[in-house]
Formats: sequence, C-alpha cells, structure tokens
Amino acid sequence: MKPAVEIKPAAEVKAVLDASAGEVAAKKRRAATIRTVSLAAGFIAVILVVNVLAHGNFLEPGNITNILRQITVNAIMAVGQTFVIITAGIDLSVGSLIALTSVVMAQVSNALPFGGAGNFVVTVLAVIGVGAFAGYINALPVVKLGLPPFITTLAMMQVARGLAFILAHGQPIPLHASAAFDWLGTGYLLSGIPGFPGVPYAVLVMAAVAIVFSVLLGRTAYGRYVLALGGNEEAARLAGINTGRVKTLVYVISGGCAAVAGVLLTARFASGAPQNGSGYELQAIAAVVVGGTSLMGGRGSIVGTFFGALLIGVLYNVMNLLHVESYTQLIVLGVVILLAVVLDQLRKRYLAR
Amino acid sequence: MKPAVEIKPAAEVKAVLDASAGEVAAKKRRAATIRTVSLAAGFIAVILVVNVLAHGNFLEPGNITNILRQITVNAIMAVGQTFVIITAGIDLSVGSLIALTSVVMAQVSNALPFGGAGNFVVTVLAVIGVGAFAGYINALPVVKLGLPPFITTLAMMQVARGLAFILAHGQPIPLHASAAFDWLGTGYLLSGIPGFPGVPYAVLVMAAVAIVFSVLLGRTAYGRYVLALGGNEEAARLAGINTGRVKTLVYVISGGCAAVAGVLLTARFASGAPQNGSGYELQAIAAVVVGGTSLMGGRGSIVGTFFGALLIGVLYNVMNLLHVESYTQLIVLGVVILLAVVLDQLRKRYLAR
Amino acid sequence: MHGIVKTFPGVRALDGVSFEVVAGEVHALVGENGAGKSTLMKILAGAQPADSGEIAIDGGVVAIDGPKTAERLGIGMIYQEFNLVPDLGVIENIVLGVEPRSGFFLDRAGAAREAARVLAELGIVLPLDRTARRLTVAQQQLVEIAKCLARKARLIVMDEPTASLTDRETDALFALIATLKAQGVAFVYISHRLEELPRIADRVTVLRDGAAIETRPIAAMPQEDLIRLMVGRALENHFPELPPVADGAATVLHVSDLAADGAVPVHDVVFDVRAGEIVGLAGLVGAGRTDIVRAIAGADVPLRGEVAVDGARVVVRSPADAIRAGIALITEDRKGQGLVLGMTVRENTTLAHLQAFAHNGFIDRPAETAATNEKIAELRIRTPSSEQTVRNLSGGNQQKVVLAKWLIGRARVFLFDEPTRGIDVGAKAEIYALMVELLRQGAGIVMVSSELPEVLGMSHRVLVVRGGTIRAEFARGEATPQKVIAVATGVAA
Amino acid sequence: AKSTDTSTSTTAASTGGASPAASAGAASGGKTIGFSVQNREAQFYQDMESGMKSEAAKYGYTVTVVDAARDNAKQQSQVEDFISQKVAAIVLTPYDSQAIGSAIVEANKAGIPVFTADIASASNDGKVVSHVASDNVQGGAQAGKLMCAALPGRVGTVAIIDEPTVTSVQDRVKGFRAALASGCKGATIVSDIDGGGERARASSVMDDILQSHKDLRGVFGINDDSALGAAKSIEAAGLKGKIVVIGYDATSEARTAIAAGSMYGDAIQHPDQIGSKTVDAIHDYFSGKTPPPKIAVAVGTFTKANAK
Ligand SMILES: Nc1ncnc2c1ncn2[C@@H]1O[C@H](COP(=O)(O)OP(=O)(O)OP(=O)(O)O)[C@@H](O)[C@H]1O
Ligand SMILES: Nc1ncnc2c1ncn2[C@@H]1O[C@H](COP(=O)(O)OP(=O)(O)OP(=O)(O)O)[C@@H](O)[C@H]1O
Ligand SMILES: [Mg+2]
Ligand SMILES: [Mg+2]
Repeated sequence: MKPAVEIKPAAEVKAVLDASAGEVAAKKRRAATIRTVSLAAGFIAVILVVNVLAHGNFLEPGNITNILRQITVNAIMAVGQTFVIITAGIDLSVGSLIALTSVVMAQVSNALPFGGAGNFVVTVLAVIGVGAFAGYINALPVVKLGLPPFITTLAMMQVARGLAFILAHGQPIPLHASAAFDWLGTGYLLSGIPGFPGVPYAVLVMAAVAIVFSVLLGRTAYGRYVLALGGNEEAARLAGINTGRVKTLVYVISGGCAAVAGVLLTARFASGAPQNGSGYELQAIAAVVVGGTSLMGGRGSIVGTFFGALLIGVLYNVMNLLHVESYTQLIVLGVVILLAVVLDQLRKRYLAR
Repeated sequence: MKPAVEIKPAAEVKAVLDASAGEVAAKKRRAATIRTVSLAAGFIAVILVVNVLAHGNFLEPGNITNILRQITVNAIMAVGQTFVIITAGIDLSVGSLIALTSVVMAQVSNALPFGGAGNFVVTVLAVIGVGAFAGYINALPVVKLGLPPFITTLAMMQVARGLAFILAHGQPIPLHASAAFDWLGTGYLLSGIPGFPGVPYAVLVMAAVAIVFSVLLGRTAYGRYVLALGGNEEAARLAGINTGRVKTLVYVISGGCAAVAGVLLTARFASGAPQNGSGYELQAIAAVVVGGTSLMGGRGSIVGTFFGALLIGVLYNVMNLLHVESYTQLIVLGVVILLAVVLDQLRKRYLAR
Repeated sequence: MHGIVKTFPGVRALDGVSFEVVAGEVHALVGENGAGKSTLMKILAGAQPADSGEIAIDGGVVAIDGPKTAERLGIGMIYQEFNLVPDLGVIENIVLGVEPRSGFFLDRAGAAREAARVLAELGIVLPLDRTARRLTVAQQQLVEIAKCLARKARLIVMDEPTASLTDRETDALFALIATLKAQGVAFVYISHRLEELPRIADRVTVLRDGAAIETRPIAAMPQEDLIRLMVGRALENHFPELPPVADGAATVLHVSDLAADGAVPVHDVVFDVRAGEIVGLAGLVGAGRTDIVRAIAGADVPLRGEVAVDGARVVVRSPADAIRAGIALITEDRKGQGLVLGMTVRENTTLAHLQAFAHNGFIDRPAETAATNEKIAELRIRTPSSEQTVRNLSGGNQQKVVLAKWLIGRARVFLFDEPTRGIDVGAKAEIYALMVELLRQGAGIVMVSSELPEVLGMSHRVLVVRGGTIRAEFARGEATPQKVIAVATGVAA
Repeated sequence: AKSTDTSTSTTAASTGGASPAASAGAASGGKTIGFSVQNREAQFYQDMESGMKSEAAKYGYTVTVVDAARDNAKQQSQVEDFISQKVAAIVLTPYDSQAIGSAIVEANKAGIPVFTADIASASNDGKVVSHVASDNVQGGAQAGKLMCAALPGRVGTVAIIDEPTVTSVQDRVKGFRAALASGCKGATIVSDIDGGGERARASSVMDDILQSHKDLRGVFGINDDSALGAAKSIEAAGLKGKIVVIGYDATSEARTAIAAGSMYGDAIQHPDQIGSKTVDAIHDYFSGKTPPPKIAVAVGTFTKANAK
C-alpha cells in the first residue's frame, strides 16, 4: 500500500503533482457528468410518466414556458439566498423585501415626471438600491456584533413588511407608467415563430441572474472567499480575507436579488402591493437546500439552486395539472422536498465510496 | 525576573482549588445577580414609564394575568424549541403541530363515549402522543441520515398542516365535551380573593413545563448531554453518549411541548381549528434567541427562553395598550427583538472583561 | 517586539514580553504549556491584538491590525491549531487568500501550478483531489506549511509544526527550513520536542509565565539548562523506569482478526496487551494506527473481529460499549474529537462518566467539582478554576483535560493516541509517570505515537503498523529506530 | 360550555352587574371603540375600517384598530388588551367564528358590549349585542349568479381560484357553487385550486388550469387578488374576453380591470356600510336604545355597467 505522504525529490514531486492536477480535474468532471446524467435520466423518466397522466399537457411548449415564468421570482430570490446560506447564514427577510421593493417601485415610478425607458431605468435602479441597502442593514449587526443572521433578518422581515404597509397605506398601488414595464412583465422574446410560444423576458432575466452569480461564485476570488468563509471563518480571516466585507456583500446580494424578484412581480401585475411575497422566504430556502447547498455552510452551487427552484415549480404545476387537492398539495410538497434531500444525501454517500 | 514557580504537591493544590471552589461559585452567583438586578432594574423602569403612558392600565393585576396567559402557548413551544436549538437544530414544525394536535384533540374528545375527567385524561394523552410522535418522525432523518433539521421540520410543517386540514375538512371543530377542558382553558386558581384576579390554570401549566424542563436541562445528565452534543457532537459521541437517542429525544420534547401548547389553545377556545398556530414557529424561535440561547448550539437556558417569551408578550400588550398602529407594531417588534439581542451581546462582552 | 502585554479574562497571558529575531536566523521559542508562546506569535501575525507594547520591523515601528497587514509586512504563520477550510481541496486551501487570478477570474491552472511548486519545494506528495476534511492530521499539517510557503514571507512563525509529523516529514521540513534560511528568511520555531532544536535553531528564547526569561545561542544552551529554565526545576530523566510485566500477568486486552473501514482500512489486526504492559504502535503517518485504536474503541464500527477485555469477549459497536467494557480512547484530535470547547473544565472532565456523578439522573455538582479539582491538581492543569471554559486554555492544557476525562473512570485498557502531542517536557514526564501509575493499578496501555523515541522509551513491546495492519513486533530490548523504520517504510517485512 | 366553574362566575357577577348602563352612562363622546379585525391586510377590511372611522368621527368616538392577522389566539389577546384599556365597546370580525366565544365571554365579564361585523360568532358562549353583515355565502351566491349571467348560453366549464384554508372563503365558495348549481345547470366546475389569495400564486395556478382545461369558460377568484392574478394569466395567454372572470370585493384595481374588460364583474359586500352601520349600532346602544341583534347590509354586484 502507498503511504499517505510520499517524500521525493522536488522535480519528481512536481511531475507527479502536475500530472495529478490534470487527473483531479478529469475526475471531478467525470463525477459531475455521472451526477448530471443520472439526475437527468431520473428527471426525464418522471416527466414522461407525468406527461402521460396529465394527458400530454405537461410537455407542451406553452406549459414549459409557464413553469419557467412561474419560478422566476423564487429562483432569483434563491440565487441570492444561496450566497447567504453558503456562509452558514440565512436571510428570512427576502419575502418582506419583495413587498417593500414592490411598493417602492410603484411609488417611485408613479412619482417620476417622465415615462418610457427613463422611468424604467431610474425606477429599477432605485428599487435595487433599496433591496441592497436593506441587505446592508441586515449584515451590519451580523458583521459588527456577531449577531445570528436568523435574528437580524427576522427583525428586517418585520420591519420591511411594516414599512411596506405604512408606505402604501395598506393598499396595492397601481403602476401608472405600466407600459414601460410591460415587456418585462408579460412580454416574450421570439414570440413570432409559429408553434413556439417565445421566451418571456422575465425568464431571460432569471437566466442572466443565475449565470452572472454562478460565475461570481464559481470563478472569482470573491466566490471562493464566500465558500472559504462558510467552511471555516477563522481560517478565512487568518488567510487575510476581509471576512466582514465578504459577509456584508452576501447580504447585499441577497437583498438585491429580492429587489429584482420584486421588480418582476410588480411589473407582471402592474401593481405594487404590500401583501406581496409573504412566506416566500421559506420557499427560497427550500429551493436552495433541495439544490444541495448545505445549511452548515461551505458548500453550494447556483446551478443546484436553480434546479431546486425548478423542482418545486414543476411540482406545483404537475399537482395542479393532475388536480391534486390543495390540502394534499401541502403534504406532497413536504414529502417531495424531504425525498429530494434524502436522495441527494444517499447519492453523496454512494459517490463517496 | 520572577522567582521560579513553586511546585506544590498535588494534594495541596487540590486543597486550594477546593477552597476556592466555593469562591468561584460565589463569583458566578454574583455575576448572575448583577445581571438579574440590572436587567430587572431596566425592566422596571421601562414598565413604570409604560404604565404611566397607559394611564395605569398596564400594572393592573388583571392585565398582568392577561399577559401571562397570552404568552403560555408561545412560552411552552419555546421551551421545547430551546432543547432543539441547543443541539444546533431547529424545529419549524411546531406551528403546524399546534394545528394538527388541536384538530386531533377536538376529534378524539368528541369521539369518546364519556366526558369529564376520563375524557380529559385520554384526550390529553392521545394528543401529547401525536405531538411526540411527530417529533420522533422529525428526528429520524436527522439522526439516521444526517439531514439538516431545517429541512425535515420544514417538510413536517407542510405535512402536519395538510393533515390537519384534511382531518378537519378545513373547518374548525367545536369541542363538545368542553366542560372537561374549561378549567384549563378559562379557569383561575385562587380567584376568590378580592382584588386578586387569581392565576389561570394555563399559567400554572406553563410554569410547570418551564420548571420541569429547566431542571431537566440544568440538573440532569440528559440535559448535560444535550449541551455537550450541541457543543461538539463527535466529542460527545466518543465520550460514550448515545447521541442518536439524545437528539431524537430533543425533537420528541419539542413535539410534545407543541402538543401541550395545542391543548391549552384548544381548551381555551373550545374549538380545534386547522388554521391554528400559523407562523408560531418563528415566534417561538424568536423567544428562544431573545432569551440568549445560541443558534450555533451548545448554550442556552429555559429561564432565558421564558423571559424571551415574556418580553415579546409584554411588547404586544404594551403596544395594544398604547394604541400603536398595527403596521407600526410589526416594525417595533422587529426592532425590539434586534435590540434585545444586541444588548445581550454587549452585556456579555462587558462582563467578559 | 517590545513590552507586549496581553490579558484574557482571569489570565495575564503576556506580561511585558520583549523578543527579537534577526534576518536569516531560526529562533526557537520554548516554554511550558500556557507560557504564552502562541499568544505572542498570534499578536505578531495580527490574529489577536495586544493590550500594549510595540512591534518594530527593520527598525520601524508598525501597527499590525490584522492578518492581511502582517502578510503585507512579510510575516507568515503556521498556527498550532489547524485552520483549513474543510470543503475546499488541497490546492484551494494552499492558495487561500492569495489566489492567482486572470483578470476578474480565478486562474485555476495557475493555482494548481503554485500548489505544485510549494509542495515540490517541500518534496512532498499530497492527494490534491481530497478535500481538507478527508486529510489525516499529518496531511493537514503539511497543507498548513504549504499554505504559509505560498505567501513568500520573510519571517515565518511555526507553532509546533512537527507535533503530528513523523521523522521523515520532519526531516523534509528541516531541509526546507535550511534552504529558505540560506535565502535570508527568518523563522520563529515553537516546539516541545526539545531534542530537535539543536538541529535547526540558532538561538532560543525561553518563555515562562508570560515573560521572556532568557535568550541564548542554542550552542550555549544544553538541554538540561533549557528544561530547568522552562519548568523551574531540573528533570533528571526523560522516561521513567517501566516496571516489568509480571510473569503470568493476565491478558487485559485481546484483539484478533480485527478489520474496519475507517479513513485508512485496517485488516487482520491481532495482538494482546497484558496487565501492567504498554504496547507501543509505531508507524508512518497514515499507516492506520489511529484507525486500529478507533476500531477497538468503537469510534468506527469494526467490520469483523474479536475484542476481549479481561478474558471476556465484548461486542463493541459504539464508544458507549467500549467505555462500559473498560476501554478508554484518548483521541489525537483534541479540538475535533476530544473536547467540547464551549464547556468548562469540569463539564469536560466528567462527560464520559457522568452517570457516576448522577443520582436518579440528577447531577451532583459538588462531587463533580471535587473530582475535577483532584485531576487539575494531579495533572497540573493550568487553569484559574474548574469553571474555566476549555476554549480559553492553552493547547497543552487542553490536552491534559482530555486525559483527565479518561483518568476519572476505571478503565482496564487505555488507548493513547498521540498522548503527548503539544505537551511540554515537564507535563510529558508527568504523563509518563501517570502511565506507570496506571500500570501499577493493573491496567493495560496501547500507545500510538509519532515520536519514535517515545514509543521506544515507553513501551514494553513495539508493534509496527503499515498498510492498515501489524507487520512486526519487537520486544523492548530489540527495538531500535533502524529496525522499526525499516518495517514502517516497507524496506523490511 | 354553558356554565363555567364557580370561580369565573363569581368574577362575572361582580363586574357583570354593572354592565350596559355603567359603560353607557360613562362620559359621552371621547369614547374609544376597540376593533379587532381578522386580517387588516385585506382591502375589504380596510374599507370597513374607513367606514367605521368616518362614522365614528361624526359621534366623536375614536376607533382603535388592531390586526389579528388570521390568528385566533392573537385576537383573543387583543380583546384582553382592550379590556385592560377599558374601551367602551368592542367590535370583532372573528377569524375563528367558533373559538371567538371565549373572548366575547371575557368582554361580557368586564361589562364591555361586543359587536360583530362581517363574520358572526358561531359559539354558544358570550353575548353579542348586534351582528352587522352581509354574509359570505350570500356574496358567493351573487358571484355565482353573475357567472351564470355572463356564461354564453349558461353552459361551460368553470374554475375556482380558492383559498380553502380561510373560513370566510369556504363560505364564498359554498355560495358560489350553490348558485351555479341552481342557476345554470349546464355549467360545471372543473377545477378548484388554492391560489393562496395572492396575485402571484393565483396567476401561476391559472396558468396551470389553462394548460389542462383549454375549453375553460369562466373563473371565480375568491378575492380580487385571485381574480386579478387569473385575469393577468388569461390576458397573457391571449384569451382576454373569452373567459369570464368574476372576483369578489370590487377593490379599486378590480374596478379598473372590470372597466377595461379584463374582468367581467365582482360580488360586492359594501364593507364601508358594514363599518358605518356597526358604529351606528354602537351609538344606539350608548344612547340607551337596543339595536337589533342582526343588521343586514345589502350584497350587490359590480359590473362594467357600474364602472363609469
Ligand atoms: N482566547 C483566550 N481566552 C482566554 N485565555 C486564553 C486565550 N488564549 C490563551 N489564553 C491563556 O493564555 C495563556 C497563554 O496561552 P498560549 O496559548 O499562548 O500558551 P502556549 O505557550 O502556546 O502553550 P502550549 O504550549 O500549550 O501551546 C494560557 O494561560 C491560556 O489559558
Ligand atoms: N472514521 C473516521 N472519522 C473521522 N476521522 C477518522 C476516522 N478514521 C480515522 N480518522 C482520522 O484519520 C486520520 C488517519 O488515521 P490513520 O490511522 O490513517 O493514521 P495514523 O497512522 O494514526 O497516522 P497519524 O495519526 O500520525 O496521522 C487520523 O487523523 C484519524 O483521526
Ligand atoms: Mg501554543
Ligand atoms: Mg494517528
């Protein structure tokens, strides 16, 4: 048997290591491929069965578009939440932030003296600013005083909801310059092609958010620091990483993503309501965890989160297509979330051999 | 240069240590006293101000009784939750378990062919059994597969709520043999004394639960194991602690406490409703955390949790007495929870000097 | 560093320490457990702030307000307690914080090259595809060293780098230190293995009770002086006289056909330990010694095999079974497996035998305190009281608390895995004496140690482990370093 | 629970004796009315609240509004806090009409008159002075009639965007189903799914219903958020005008949508009138009159014809 630590002359070691570095990458790719293929195969099998049960309605292009558009809000929130959870934190405020940003969006847009693209740009920037700022406030006590994020974001959850109601006097605010947002709310790209329903712009926004943040997490130093901090904060600090800044940014990202989700929601209904988004935080967290990100921190991926959100979205859609009773839907959703995580766990154990 | 260290024989060192043991204990007591006195002084000052603002309504015996009875449900849930959180877990299912046990209670009690004490005893035992069993199911995947409790209890949250609605066909179920539960729901001990409103039996139940579990946590081997497991699970396991069993019991306790809370709620309203308890899990967790238990596990106390629940209860009461607008109440609640934790943190830092 | 003061609640860890290092020297820093060595160096590396005092580099006073600042000033540190990110790989850990980048993105190939470069300098092959979580303690130590090298420091502080290395890795490390030293890099070297100091150090400073009491060239510091300065008294002999095993002494532990699937798979393990006997397990890092004792103690569930204590067969499926059968495992990783850091000395000491302090489930605290104080005194644990949180003790004192935890029970067999790791010479002698005392009481001991002299000096018999099983057995008289190493490396069978 | 144990009845006797006259006789004007609303977030209750407040202003009363946020225990606490505050009268829209009894009993014991608005107490316990409402079953029935009238030929498939965890919604759906069954036998309800009472989920649910029922002719949203969400999906699917959308409450956004043709009509309960009539009843009570135990407020409908 090989000893765990070999000692060799430098040149030789380097050759071995360089060779193994390539091998490492190849091995990782192989594992990833196995994972993807097996998941995809299972997914496809289930989907075909469901499609038959749903009289072929499931796989219609229109339905696929539906599902994708339905998950945009949750998926975008979940992307931001992924960053927070990787640092072993949690952001309970995202649902309320959707309400707050939704109200602010309607008010800002209505207050602007101009419409069109100008209105759109100014409004969206302001709203994202609000979300990011709320995230910053979430982070402050966590970073400066070491408070548990559960508490600071719980407080923000209450405060943002209260603010939204006060700002809106409890009433949904119709979006006057709704034309400027219509394309985002209900528009399709490539909708002219016969037989193809087109891609909702909202779905494109979701894709863009997912890709940008996936790259940020996986390919940049900042992403690496997020992972390192989640795995061992002290180690990250001692390695010279500005952990306070990294952590703050994580909450800012989450708040910003919630704001983007709020924009999509508000644009779709041309109405900013303080009632929006209630309970959404748990859905977003569920998507993240079903997607394989560990609540203990240190591990996670945006692609996983996307699939988590997709799974939950498909589930609702399928249950509706199959006329599952709404009380039963609650149960099925609970069981499926659990099963997803159990399977993921078993798969990991199996691969670890 | 200092003189070389004296090397004393072990027996002598031990004598010194033993002598100082009393002193150390005294010091701890002193620190605890300082803490309690300063907290109490602050509390009293605030209360007096509030009382004046509320035209003296706050400190009336009837209002004090009100507050105590209002917090029973949350405090009892929070006691069970404390155990879970000390193991670095979380139980999101308690709110839904209140609904489930509430419905089951009405159905069991109504189905029994006898009323009176017999009905009471059988019903209560059955209901606590349901809560404890649900807790056991929560624990299974956590213990056997190492799943995050956030997920298993989130699943249970959905499943129990769905079950409650299905069992009750969505409607509140009136409790027929309500006489057997009236004393618990609305009765007072010592209500005959003039000027003294008496103590609601529900408050006595809360006190009993708090005391029993406080002793269990602080004075027994099981309690110590819970704390050890929360501090370092692997070290606890290697010290021969059956960590699986300790952990399972923690969720069983939480489920059982939720059931007791469900009994009180149902007895009070003589109605078992599947709508009950929604959102209560966050309140219970807030009480635990405000009470100084760490979400990272390994630390916590039942007394702290009780005061956490009390603080939240007083806050609601005071805001209602002072006619604080309901939207503003959300904000105040958020801010106060945050402040409570911030102050606790600052106090700890100060005491650490 | 001049006039450095640092206090913790109840402890004055550093009491005006002054300390200096010149370019290109290896400066050893020694002292008893809790003397303040790690604290002093953490202040230098920006990991902790000092209460007062100043630090000057190249003559200029600097304010070190964080690890990043220290790094910019050319100070690198290998911490006593490992600080790896468990879910990142070896490469990612090595370049953590100094990742090569191409533009906005990480340069993964560059990172792999950089990691390979420093490992090559060390002359060490590590499994690059492993996450840190799955490395052995020794491998983790090596990653820590590589991590520090990746930062190109001018002054490298090493806090007990060899505590969990065997001689071969130690040799590689020393060779590297020599090379870097020749390039003008200075080192502060903290170690409790005093015998290695003359091999690498130029000067040595002794710290005692938070004060630097003496600095001398190593050549002018014979080991006896060093020990006397550290401990405050002379220690005649390193290893105590081992009482011979009585003829016909009963077998306390019998192990046969043991196999388990731990970090390193072990198989076909057969051996006996008699009452009053210490059996040493020698071997290279990763040979599987830890896994053997873990399987015996139920920390890993054995695949098959037979374990008997005092002649009675016991089925050990969990640590609880082992404890009930009279088997105590003192693990090598005190932070991860030995201690609940957030609990007090008392709570840790009684944890494994809490039932003995409980009546009807209720704990008798005065009894706990009394028993704990006894162990604090016996083991000379440096703590303000039994109520101190273990996290706040120095590394060596934490190790003693682990020992206290197991000595409080009445075990028949003690499995010591690296029992003296990070323990000062004085305390070592005490632990050896304690082992002898256990022998007198009729216990059997298995000792795993990476310090060959310790294994040879403290064992009646030495078993050599390689590839997860026992390859050779030497009686006390016949075991020599050469023979043991030959078997351990596979040169001889 | 008809009779409580002795201890409670003693308390009841001591304060209960002074009951209506005492509080009525206390200083007129400047009285505070405590209003615990089951869900203040709903537009409906906000309208009711403003109806109450403007009517109360006429008499010089103040209305303190607290939100039970769909939680019966919370509502109970709020009533207790009202008692501590010694408000002159309490108005409730119970969340759990069964469980509200114990709160009413407490108020009775403290001698504070209780009025219910919109939702009645179903409990045998406690005495309510007056109940002001147009109930949800009726409202649902109005919605059903509207649907019948709007379905071409009174036939076709109909879906409900439901929220079956809410008791008042269960009543609406009951009324809607009954009216549909009796009014137009050719209409069938093919789908009844929980839309959570909020726009985003209602819209998702509508997408899914459209997917599985391409021949859908009508949809009933149990509140305007549900209906507006459904309307949005229908519009997005290019089916605007082909599917009849009926909502409930006629909020201002719904009125706009009805005017624009994306919704057909709403059932409307005139919550502002429920509010003002409740305050009138309270004023009668304070003035020594005995208001009737049940005060009805007409249920109406709102269609394009009303939207000008
Ligand atoms: N974070 C802390 N809080 C409280 N006390 C501490 C803390 N860190 C260290 N100490 C105390 O400071 C003193 C010096 O500790 P330090 O770790 O520097 O010792 P050391 O010389 O490195 O010992 P060892 O050889 O055992 O590693 C000890 O008494 C220790 O208990
Ligand atoms: N099941 C397990 N779970 C966690 N850690 C384990 C497990 N089994 C072994 N280990 C750890 O893996 C490492 C490798 O142990 P192994 O027996 O291979 O090494 P060894 O010969 O004792 O060498 P050394 O202890 O010097 O690294 C040890 O640190 C041990 O604590
Ligand atoms: Mg140290
Ligand atoms: Mg080992």
